[in-house]
Amino acid sequence: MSATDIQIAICGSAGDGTIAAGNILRNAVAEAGYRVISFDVYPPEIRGFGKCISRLRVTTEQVYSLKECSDVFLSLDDSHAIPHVGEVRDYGAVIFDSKPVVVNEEGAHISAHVRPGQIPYGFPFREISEIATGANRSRNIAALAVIAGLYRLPQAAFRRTIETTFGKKAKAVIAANLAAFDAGYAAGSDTFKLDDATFGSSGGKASGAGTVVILNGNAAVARGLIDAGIDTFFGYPITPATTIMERLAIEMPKRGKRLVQTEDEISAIAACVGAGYTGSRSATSTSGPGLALMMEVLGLSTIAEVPCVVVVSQRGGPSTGMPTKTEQSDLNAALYGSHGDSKRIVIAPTNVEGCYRCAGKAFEMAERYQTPVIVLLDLYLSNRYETVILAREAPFDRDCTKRWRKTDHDEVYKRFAQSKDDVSPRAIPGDAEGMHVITGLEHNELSRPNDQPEMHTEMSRKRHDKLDAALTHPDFTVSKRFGDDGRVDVGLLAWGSTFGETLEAMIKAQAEGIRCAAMKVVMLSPFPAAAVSGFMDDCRHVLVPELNYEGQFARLVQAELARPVVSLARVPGGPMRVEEILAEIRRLAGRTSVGATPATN
Amino acid sequence: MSATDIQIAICGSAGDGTIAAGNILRNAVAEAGYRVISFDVYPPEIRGFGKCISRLRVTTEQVYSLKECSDVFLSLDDSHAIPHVGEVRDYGAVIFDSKPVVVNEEGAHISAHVRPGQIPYGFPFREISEIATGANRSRNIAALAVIAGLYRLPQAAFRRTIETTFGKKAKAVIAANLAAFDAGYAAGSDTFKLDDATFGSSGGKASGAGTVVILNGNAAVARGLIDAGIDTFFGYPITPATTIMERLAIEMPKRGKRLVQTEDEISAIAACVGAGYTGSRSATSTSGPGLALMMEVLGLSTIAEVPCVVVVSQRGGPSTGMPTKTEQSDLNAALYGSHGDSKRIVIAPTNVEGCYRCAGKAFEMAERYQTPVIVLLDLYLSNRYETVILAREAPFDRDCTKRWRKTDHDEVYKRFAQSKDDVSPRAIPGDAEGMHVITGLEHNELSRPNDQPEMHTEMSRKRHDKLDAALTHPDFTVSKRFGDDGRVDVGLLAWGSTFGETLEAMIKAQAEGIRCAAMKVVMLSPFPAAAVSGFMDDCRHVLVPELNYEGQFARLVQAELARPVVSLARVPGGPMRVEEILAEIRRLAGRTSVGATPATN
Amino acid sequence: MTHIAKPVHLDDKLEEVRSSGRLEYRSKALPTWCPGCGYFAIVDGVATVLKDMGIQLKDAVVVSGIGCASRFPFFLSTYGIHSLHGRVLPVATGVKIANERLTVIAVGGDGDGFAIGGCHVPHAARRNIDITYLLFDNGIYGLTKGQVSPTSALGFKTPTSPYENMDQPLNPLLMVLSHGASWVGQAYAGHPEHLRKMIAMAAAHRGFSFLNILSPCVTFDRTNRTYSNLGMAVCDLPADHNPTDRLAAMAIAQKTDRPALGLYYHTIRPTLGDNLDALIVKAGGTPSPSCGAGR
Amino acid sequence: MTHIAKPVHLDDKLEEVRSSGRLEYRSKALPTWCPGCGYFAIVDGVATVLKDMGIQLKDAVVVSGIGCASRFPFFLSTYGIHSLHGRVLPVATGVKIANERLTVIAVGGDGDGFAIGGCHVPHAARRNIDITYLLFDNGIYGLTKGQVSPTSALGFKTPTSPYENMDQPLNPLLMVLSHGASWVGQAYAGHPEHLRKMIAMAAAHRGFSFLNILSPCVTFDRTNRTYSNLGMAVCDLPADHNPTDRLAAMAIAQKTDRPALGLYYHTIRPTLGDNLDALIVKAGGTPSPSCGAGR
Ligand SMILES: Cc1ncc(C[n+]2csc(CCOP(=O)(O)OP(=O)(O)O)c2C)c(N)n1
Ligand SMILES: Cc1ncc(C[n+]2csc(CCOP(=O)(O)OP(=O)(O)O)c2C)c(N)n1
Ligand code: SF4
Ligand code: SF4
Ligand SMILES: [Mg+2]
Ligand SMILES: [Mg+2]
Repeated sequence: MSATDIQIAICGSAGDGTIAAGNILRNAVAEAGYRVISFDVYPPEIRGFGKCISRLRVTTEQVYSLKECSDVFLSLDDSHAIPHVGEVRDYGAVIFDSKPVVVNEEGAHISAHVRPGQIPYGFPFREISEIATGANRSRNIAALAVIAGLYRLPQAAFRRTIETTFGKKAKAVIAANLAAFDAGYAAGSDTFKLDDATFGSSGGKASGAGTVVILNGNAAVARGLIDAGIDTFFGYPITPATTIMERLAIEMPKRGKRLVQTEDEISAIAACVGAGYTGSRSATSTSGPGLALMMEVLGLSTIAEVPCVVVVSQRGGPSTGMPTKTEQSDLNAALYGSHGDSKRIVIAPTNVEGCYRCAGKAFEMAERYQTPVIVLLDLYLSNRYETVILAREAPFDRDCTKRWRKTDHDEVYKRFAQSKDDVSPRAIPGDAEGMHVITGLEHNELSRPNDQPEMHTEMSRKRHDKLDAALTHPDFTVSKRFGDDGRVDVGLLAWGSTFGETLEAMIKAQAEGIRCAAMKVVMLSPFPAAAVSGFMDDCRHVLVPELNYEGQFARLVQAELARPVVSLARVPGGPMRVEEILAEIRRLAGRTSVGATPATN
Repeated sequence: MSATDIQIAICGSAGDGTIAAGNILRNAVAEAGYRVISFDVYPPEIRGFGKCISRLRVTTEQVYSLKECSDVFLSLDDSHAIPHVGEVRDYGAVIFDSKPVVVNEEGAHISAHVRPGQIPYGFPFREISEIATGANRSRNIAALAVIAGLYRLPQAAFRRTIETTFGKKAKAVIAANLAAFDAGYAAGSDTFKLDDATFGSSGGKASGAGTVVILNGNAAVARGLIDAGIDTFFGYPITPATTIMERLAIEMPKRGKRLVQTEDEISAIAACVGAGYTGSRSATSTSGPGLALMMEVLGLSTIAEVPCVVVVSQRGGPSTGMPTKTEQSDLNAALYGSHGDSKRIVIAPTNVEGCYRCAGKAFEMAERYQTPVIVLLDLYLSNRYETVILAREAPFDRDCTKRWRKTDHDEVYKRFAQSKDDVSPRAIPGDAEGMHVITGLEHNELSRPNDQPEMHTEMSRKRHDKLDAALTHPDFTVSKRFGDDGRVDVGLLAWGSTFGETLEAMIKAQAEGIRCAAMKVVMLSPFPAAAVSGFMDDCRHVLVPELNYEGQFARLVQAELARPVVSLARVPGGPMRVEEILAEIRRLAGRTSVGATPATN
Repeated sequence: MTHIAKPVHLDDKLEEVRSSGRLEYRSKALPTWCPGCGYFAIVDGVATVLKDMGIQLKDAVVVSGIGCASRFPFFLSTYGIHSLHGRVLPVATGVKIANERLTVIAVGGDGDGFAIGGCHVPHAARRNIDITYLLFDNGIYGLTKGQVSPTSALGFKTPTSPYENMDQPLNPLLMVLSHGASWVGQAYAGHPEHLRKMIAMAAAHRGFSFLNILSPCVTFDRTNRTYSNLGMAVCDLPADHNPTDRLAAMAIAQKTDRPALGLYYHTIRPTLGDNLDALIVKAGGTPSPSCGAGR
Repeated sequence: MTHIAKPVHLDDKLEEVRSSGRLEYRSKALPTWCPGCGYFAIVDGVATVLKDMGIQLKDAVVVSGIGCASRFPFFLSTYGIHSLHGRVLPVATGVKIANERLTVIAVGGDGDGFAIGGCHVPHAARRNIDITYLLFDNGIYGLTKGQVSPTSALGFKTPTSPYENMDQPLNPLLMVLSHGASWVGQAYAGHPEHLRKMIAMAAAHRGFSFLNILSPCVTFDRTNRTYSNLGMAVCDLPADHNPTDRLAAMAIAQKTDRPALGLYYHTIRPTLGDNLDALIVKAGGTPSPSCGAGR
């Protein structure tokens, strides 16, 4: 194909600067105007000798996930890299250090593991670095430079990226790394080129549309919250959500906004509710364990109808589970975790751009519907980088509060006054005559405790009915269908990060001639029953791939529609394998599993 | 009908000793050998002037709930009673104070509100008390004595009950109350008898089977926990669960067992897990708000496979909600509230006897399946009294732990060793060679942190599969069908306290010639899919009555079976009205709503 | 069977309040507290102080947790949040951080603050969030009908300590001093005049002020914190007590058999709001008193 | 990009441990801590003390929360519970109440104990539950990569306090003294001998013993609690300090610029277990050391 679509993997130990190399490569390629998706795998320990893999997919067209197979594989530590060499496609390149420090015993060297058809390239990274800089500290830079050279990638973009990356360091450090880059680039470009692995010219940075930025999911969330005008943030650190708070801790003060690291997650959400009561746009971020602790206060936010936004980045569960692995198993808790009839809004972005939009829109929804809004990410989405085009004008409404304005003189303010859309006008502290006391007790229109059957029934109805409007929230995609129109053999229903792999699988299935469609469901509560049900009408089989054990989303669909779906629930701790979804599609479509070997597009 | 079935209601303010009168009447009638069901309605405030109603249904046959209509209605405070006089059936008796303290203005006296067909009886309670005792303190005793006399109930039983009730008080108090009783009884029996409201002779106390006791749901839970050998209890007060803890605080020390009131619910459940790790039978009790706080620790109990028992008595929600009203809206939280794939056992008794059994069986299940077990009650069940027959021998297995015994010398202990039933043998502190560290992290067989895909997948499977055995747990009724066999027009599916009203409705529907059956589902997780699905096969329509707004149980059924049900979800804060269920049955059965007026059996 | 005398004097009380012209600060809701509960004096005190300080109803937010004490906000006519058991301080912190223009008063019981809410007190104190925290310390769980609390006396018999309470009680004053609070004092519901004075001082303090208010639960505690027992036990702080000497304050706080009333300790240091604004300036931003609140 | 030197000396360390014959108390798991972390000294200390006290592996339960510190139980070969962030004390309480025969040691970090776990410390202290609580106080959130903690110094720059920390730190020693703990002491990971002595004393105490252990996080704190800074700052308790004088202990605990090491305070009073047994006797029951545990 003419369009560029190349995946590069870098594998080594944390000590080798593997992730750092990946970051520079990613930023430089984006700088050069390509679209990128990248995701790093870290070791769980703090100690820095576990395995790190940085994967980067570079394209000119929009794509939705990483590929099964890498085209280029760079080893910075053979002992870690050897188990992964298999992921390199046929005729793909395996690049390694031809003169490693320790002389490895037989078979310990990666070259002994390259399979026929894969193309091994040895370069003396360490030596290149030492010759160019007098030290081996820049070994990782030399190595990535080799790849840049091999593919004749624009040097300028790399040099700029290296300069900004080491900007804060001493001049000498920058110079050394630039020297290492040049030497590595030369070494790479001197070598014969892989015939079929050319980079097509990049689309160039998309212009008119907006500015192109490269962000991971958490950075996109932070940006979304800021662009939507976050006023206050209260949070407690927890992997993989911490970097949202860390980004905000830097950015919010610059804008005169306030962030407090609280003593725990209960106080974080409680402070959000206190702030929300005053009209402040307030948010918190956490992961499963923190969400579990927030359940009671979330219920208060529901019954007292106080807006609050909670961003949850899921990791492996239950309990402390697998803090550095991804999973989508907090859906149940997000939907049902609070006691009582405490329905709330839950939305889950499917890519990095969606993280930005959902974060910003969450403020709109929380305010407009006077309810808690949970934005569900997962570690894979939080940490994966994508090029995103941001509109010059932030696409968020800065004020969605239905405010109470006193009409006639002796009107008494009713906080929970009846209203056609079941959303009652708010007065906030400081308003001259809107004094009222909100409560977690059931209450009447005046917000006075009241537990009469009619009152509780009516208030319950109000709290539930008002949420339906979220399904048609302005400028927000609640659900969307992709792929073949009309009747299909297999319909895919997916949410969150897994939608990326789902869409890739759908495209491959179509390529195999299977009539196939996919629907992403971004709003999980309230549930877009009509849209999903309509989609299911078109499908002979409905397959629901998701990253949890219980098939939590599949169960949600069945609970809502009382219609059966096929659940593909897996807990690998990483993204779902496109091949696994594809195999299931084939099975449902009645195809004998053809080409189950890694597809080689 | 020859069999006795009479419902008596007493209405007044807390200051009138309304509840106290109800208690004496209840205990005396039970003492006399009748079966009783009773439920009191309290005011939410602490201050003692709100309305109290004590309802008591006296029967010779087993029944399942209170009736819509009372046969006898006693007013101790007309201002409170007037709104309720309508609940008295035609030809039922309305008994009131013919010489109240304050002379009421026109219409304020209840006699002005008795509808044609109801039979008003005025008695000078206060006067009777004053004449008999020289004070009006025993007014309520005199009043209940009138009823006893009216129905010629065995005086001895009442006198015994009064003696035990005031046992701790001064002799004079007892004497006064006995005198008031005799005077009231005389007054009652001098009056002409209600022809159709006779008490048939009681069945007499059931003997051989076991001992007959009269308990409310919370007392039954406490008794069940004790009879199953509870060792340690950790709890925090909360309505309506507090009385479980209060009962245990008295009883456990007598048996050498330990109870600690912790600083909050998180520490209560955390201490249960710590105690459970040592092999101690440990439990806690709470209501919705406390359950919401326990979510994270419950997840630890799940992944670390430590037994623990949590009794939850539901009240109106969400949030602080309606602390003194009943509801079944914590089902979602009980099933799904913890983050991650954290399936656990959830059982819900349907009557007081079931409270006893479920509490005791919860220990068996928690131990046998090494998992948290939630026992779901609601305020209505916690506070309602029923005569219960307790077997002489407690029907609970005191030790269900699968213990590890070292077999060969150099065997290393594997806490999570594979095993056919997916339950691994436990070693507990003190065991010579079973040392191990449990963790909330995903782990391998040795309980060492391990987040590899295969390991997490296998351990997730183990934690879920092992629970299926609970569906065939020895001597435990997971679900049970009542009513017509074979195909029916309407099948009722119900859980918890609401099953009582459901069954009454079914019986009435059958009486109207509607083919009808009902299934009670006691085990909600794991879900008895086969049984419920089989039942649904027989039903033209499936109706699911429950006390919450979202139809949480109906959704559970649909999530599990992907089959539609008709949800009858109501949030009155009190028991569901049998008439309301019946009306829905009629509608589904295609009957035009006949006799929608209160049935008068 | 219990007979509770009708609370005739309640209405007289409301009358007195009405005539005193403080009514605007009192809501029309008649307190649901038991007649004679110590809490009535506190609601009067706060209403007076707010009026005397010229704080407008619209600018005051009274936040509480759950408990009899926490019913408090309903009996004033300001803004208020009746939140969750134990969460009064984080909620109040959220209110104040979002809008520094507001006067924020946090109230709650001993169980609310020092059992389930114990995690939050030290952090409100150390951060010096500019709110006033009134602890209604009756040494019992009133709302749930009289169970033992973290400040209950040794030997106290309650439904959850039926044989006797053997857990050594906590000492809120000593604890909050050790958390580094910038204003710490104690008052007694039975001395309404002095109580009012202390509430005024606490409210006037810029930073976190903690006032421990000894109050009898007349319904469920007939033996320990009765008006008569407390009346005899309480005493004044030593005339020569220096309220800037924290150690001296701690020494006195240790003497729990004779609770001393008055100002134990105070100091002036930047509030959490001051610090957050300082960070904003450091970051090159411009602080604003209300963080978007009332947008 | 960070370069971390390979921890060659780690294996030597394990060798030393092996040869010292303390191995049985150390599990085969090589600590996942960063080379040079102060925690290594604590694991050595506890292993030695358990051995010296002749406590059998089977009778010891080491309970922790979540954090680098809380990885501790995996590095010993006793029974243990790696529980949840902040819940170490309630879990440990459950273990001890269920089986008094067990020696229960609770460990955790400053965030674990004094941020999210803050609700539980006062109650463990006042009830005098017979466990030893070792606080690994490194003034930072290590496991989550270096955020500010409740004991972080003013001015400390971290990813969540990028401009500087302006929250006045808590003083764990002073707080636990004010909770009424029956044994309170402080040690420093850089003085392993003294640390070991203090652990031994704390473990020997019958009741709740709290040992605050100052420990450097070498990976994320290069400026505050470094070995060199702490080494210069720490000092001994005054020779004439009377460890039964709580007020004196509080006075010294206030001097945080020169952390004094040693036994601050101790007293003897009934443990929670003693009290529960007393209640059992009162109720006419018979106490048993293990409440069914090991049935
Ligand atoms: C999470 C939670 N746990 C328990 C309760 C039940 N509860 C309500 S108030 C209260 C304690 C009341 O005592 P205190 O805080 O001292 O206030 P008081 O009633 O004495 O004024 C309890 C345990 C609750 N509402 N929420
Ligand atoms: C409920 C919950 N919130 C947050 C986290 C994330 N977390 C794990 S350890 C930790 C703090 C670690 O600091 P500390 O307790 O001082 O221990 P250290 O790592 O410094 O030894 C945090 C915030 C979690 N695991 N669970
Ligand atoms: S129960 Fe006690 S604290 Fe509550 S209102 Fe009554 S007297 Fe006051
Ligand atoms: S991060 Fe800090 S506390 Fe954690 S192991 Fe490394 S040095 Fe120790
Ligand atoms: Mg109290
Ligand atoms: Mg720490």
